Amino acid sequence: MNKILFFAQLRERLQCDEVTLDAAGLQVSELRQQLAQRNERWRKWILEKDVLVAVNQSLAPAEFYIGSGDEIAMFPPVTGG
Amino acid sequence: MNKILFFAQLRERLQCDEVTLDAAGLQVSELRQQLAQRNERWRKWILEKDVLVAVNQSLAPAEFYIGSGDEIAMFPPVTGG
Amino acid sequence: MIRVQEQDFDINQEYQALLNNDSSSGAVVLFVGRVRDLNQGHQVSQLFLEHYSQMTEKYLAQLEQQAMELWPLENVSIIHRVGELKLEDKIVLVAVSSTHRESAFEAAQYLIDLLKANAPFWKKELVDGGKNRWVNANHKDKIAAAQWS
Amino acid sequence: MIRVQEQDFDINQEYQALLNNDSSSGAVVLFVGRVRDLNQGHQVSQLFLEHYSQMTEKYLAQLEQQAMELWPLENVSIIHRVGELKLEDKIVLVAVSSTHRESAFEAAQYLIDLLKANAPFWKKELVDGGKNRWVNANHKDKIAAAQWS
Repeated sequence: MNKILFFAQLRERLQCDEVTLDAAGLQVSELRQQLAQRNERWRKWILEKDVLVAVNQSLAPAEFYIGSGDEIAMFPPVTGG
Repeated sequence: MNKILFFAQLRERLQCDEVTLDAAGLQVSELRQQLAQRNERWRKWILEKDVLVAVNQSLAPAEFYIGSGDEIAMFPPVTGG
Repeated sequence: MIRVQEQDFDINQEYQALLNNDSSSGAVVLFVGRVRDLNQGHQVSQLFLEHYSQMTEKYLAQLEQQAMELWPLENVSIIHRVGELKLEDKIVLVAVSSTHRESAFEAAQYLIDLLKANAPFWKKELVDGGKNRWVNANHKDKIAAAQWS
Repeated sequence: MIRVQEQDFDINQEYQALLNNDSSSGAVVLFVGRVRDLNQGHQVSQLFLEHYSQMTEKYLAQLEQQAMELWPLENVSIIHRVGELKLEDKIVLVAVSSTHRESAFEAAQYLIDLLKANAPFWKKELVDGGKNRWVNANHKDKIAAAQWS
């Protein structure tokens, strides 16, 4: 199974801190597609907006394959510093 | 009359902190020529070495005309910071 | 040295820690980012900094490592605050020591440029006397980071 | 703010003074130059800093003015020490505050590059266990200053 964490405005818009599901074997882009099917709100915020994805705390490209147990995080462009 | 101040290794080599003479109407380069005539030591350190000249506390080029009462300073390239 | 913390930091203490027993650094560059009153056209009165805690320290440690490989540095410190911040509060410190100033300046700019583009922090501002607003990522910051790659 | 002085300075105090009542500076860059152990191939144990006192503050004030005209800065501080300095002592502080970091970094580099090339300070080192040696002007420093003109 995989934990998927959401941050900042993405977390607020989805009204969700995290979900747990089995994403092993999916590419990052496929996981986004799958989450987008939940409803219109998810489609808009997960798929249409600029979303960064980290796998095991490192930024991962769309074609990256998720492994069993990997920690996934999705978030908007960062604004620290 | 004009005060001419010497600094750092130039002051040490000339064994002189300052001299007073009338340099009004001379160009900076002419004043150097004149001081160089004092003796071999002065010729070497005032003329042959890299010497910067300030007139009234601002760096002045070789062709700058010295005025009556101007404060002149001569020193080696600076090494602060 | 990497720290992500709620409390403020003391610049003198961080300067001392950076240079502890170091006689060979002739140059130290410190960058401090602060909460300022006007941002993206809004009057800011307060800031909340969210972060992805498992990732921030990991990313900043990698960044420090990269800078040490790219320039001949003696030492690097990065401190980033999270949580509630007031106007004029310090947000971030990037401190670099090196024998010569060129590498210290370049590395400090590299570190803050990459931090702003990639480290998982998000700013939520209290603006215009009551509204909450997530800060938009700045296109200029993406360009600044891209110039290093 | 310009100061030429024998005593040490406190970085926190200078940070506070630079930013007194300033809510619009989002970026502060501080450069500190220190006495380091190895210089131009010699082992340094002490430093004496001579200056042309009537000219140093005048030149540094002009330099500060120039930087304020070239970049949108909020404030600038330059402190340079003179007299006897020990290994690891701070020699110079250049501090710049600005709304954005690009101008703060550029102006700080400009100020230290021009100071090193033009401000009438001279370093005499105590080296290799007893000899006195005037530091040679550095060709690299001339190039660094020339790039701004």
